[in-house]
Amino acid sequence: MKFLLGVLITLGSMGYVYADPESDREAFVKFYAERFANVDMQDHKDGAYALDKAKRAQWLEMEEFPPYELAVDEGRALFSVPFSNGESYASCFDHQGIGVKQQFPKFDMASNSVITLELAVNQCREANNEPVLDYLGDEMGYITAYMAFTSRGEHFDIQVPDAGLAAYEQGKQFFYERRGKLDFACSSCHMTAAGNLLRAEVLSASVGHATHWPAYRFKWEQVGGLHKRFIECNEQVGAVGLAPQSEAYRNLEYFLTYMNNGMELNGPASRK
Amino acid sequence: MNNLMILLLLTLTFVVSGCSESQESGVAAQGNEVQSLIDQAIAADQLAQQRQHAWIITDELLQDAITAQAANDEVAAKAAAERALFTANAALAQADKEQLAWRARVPR
Amino acid sequence: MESRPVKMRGKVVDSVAEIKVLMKHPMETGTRRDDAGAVIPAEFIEQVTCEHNGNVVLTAEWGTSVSKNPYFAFKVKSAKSGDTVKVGWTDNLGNSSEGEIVLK
Amino acid sequence: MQIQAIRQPSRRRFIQGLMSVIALSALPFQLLARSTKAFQATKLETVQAELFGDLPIVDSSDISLDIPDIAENGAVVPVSVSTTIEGAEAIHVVIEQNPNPLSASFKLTEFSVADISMRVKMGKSSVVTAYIKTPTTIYKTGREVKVTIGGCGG
Repeated sequence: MKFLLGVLITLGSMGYVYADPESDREAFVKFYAERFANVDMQDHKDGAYALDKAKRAQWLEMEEFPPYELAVDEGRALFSVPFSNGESYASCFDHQGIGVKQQFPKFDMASNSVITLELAVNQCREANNEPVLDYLGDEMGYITAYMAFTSRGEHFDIQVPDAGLAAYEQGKQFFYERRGKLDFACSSCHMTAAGNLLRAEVLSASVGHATHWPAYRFKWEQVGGLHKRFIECNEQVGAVGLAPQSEAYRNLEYFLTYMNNGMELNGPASRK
Repeated sequence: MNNLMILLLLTLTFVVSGCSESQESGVAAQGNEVQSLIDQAIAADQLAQQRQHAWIITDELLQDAITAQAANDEVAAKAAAERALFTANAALAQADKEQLAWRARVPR
Repeated sequence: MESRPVKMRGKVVDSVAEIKVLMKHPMETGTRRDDAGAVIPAEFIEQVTCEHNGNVVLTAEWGTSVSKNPYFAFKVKSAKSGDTVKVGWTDNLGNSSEGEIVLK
Repeated sequence: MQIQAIRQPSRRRFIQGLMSVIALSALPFQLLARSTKAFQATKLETVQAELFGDLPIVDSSDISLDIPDIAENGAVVPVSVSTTIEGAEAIHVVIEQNPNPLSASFKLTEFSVADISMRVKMGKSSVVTAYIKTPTTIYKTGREVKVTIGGCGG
């Protein structure tokens, strides 16, 4: 038995060539198409609210006048305030930063790393020698909420150039690796157990996990980014959360958003 | 593979030292044994953090060990330090296992 | 004190105005503690006054269990487009704010 | 000696009582109108006594109380109350297991429709009751709302 295991491992690690992202995504989407045959793929952009009628009704009640609207208004105001050098966010992004969230995260050849919207916002500030914003703070939430709001209706079309394959692969590994005392991977809850109940939580499908950030979660009582959610998920399985915008989380967001290619953006969103 | 060995060895020592109270002489001997357990646990936990596989419980147990040690409650400090080392090594074993195990979960 | 907007939306259906309001307010109960463990003092809206074309049509008194950034919806009779609806609040610290819309 | 000691504190209490009456009357009248005691009450019976005196309280099916069975999040529970009962002059929302059960009171006029919506905080699972006040009778309807701890715990 031991010998067989040894052969398998050597064969596996030697012969493994990176599966190309597109075939990964097709298999990923197929999994959810089969698991939720009666749910339209685009509906997964509403997460658990696409899977549970009672929760959806309560969520629609919130959407009557969602609390994230206050964040979008603050963001719209902050977005247009010029930096001390006269420049503004508009000068750092395509189309003056309006309707561009679907371009992120993107792989940056120069720095050989994944650039998320939050990172791009702080890089823009640094380029105009303004102090960077706290990734878990309100202001970053307001700005990205406004930028997400202007991108509603767009669709993800994330690219993975050859140089970006390693980052994509690391994100993929993080998604499928078990971690923490509870020994769960993202896929344990959001694939294997997707649609089931975990206490009062309906486990949502990862095919809609990147579309609606930042999100106003009632638990946080503020708008928070995807990495704040990564930290919380990790901690819930007993793993130590990583820093927001750390390389591991940026690669995870890169993989996850690629898996959401074609999905419609509907951020910012309200969640529980 | 060797981490699994440490794990096995550790559980053994954990059991053995638990039931046969060794007649070590003097509190000092016990004191630095606790300190070495704490140092080992910290080292293993830092390694787990570098591999992004650290567990929250290890930090909590380390805090317990250090506070117990400060209150020179050697027995409690030793128990907490041993458990911290155990969970830190379990996290490392998890990281080793997952190095390959994750591929099997990727849908084809 | 930073601006605390009162966002409002309204539409007239069969001469009844359906008004929706979202107010920016922390609504602290006075029993919560901040990360450093210090008690966050109570700060919550106590009184809300709703006016239609200048006369009071509804008043509300709120306790500490109204959610943060309160949402509130009410309806006013015999309304038509062009009317104004104003909603104002005062809190236990004496702060206040208000919002106003013209019905379409 | 013993009696002397007892009389001493009662005089101090009398003076304190005097002081508080003076302080209270200094408050602007409008603030007094707020039924503070009802909002500070910790027991349902006190809330009812403060708000309704001894008016009869009866169940009614003419009140629509729209609130979820399981709250997504105890911090933001959507609740809507509407009624067709004649003579409705006030709507009160009471969350019985909250530290202070009385959550909100709405004083209606002949220009307002007896139909309000809001979002309330619930400390734990509880019966939520809507009371409709009319000059002679109080009508009520209530529902059990479950509040769960978020996340997967563990």
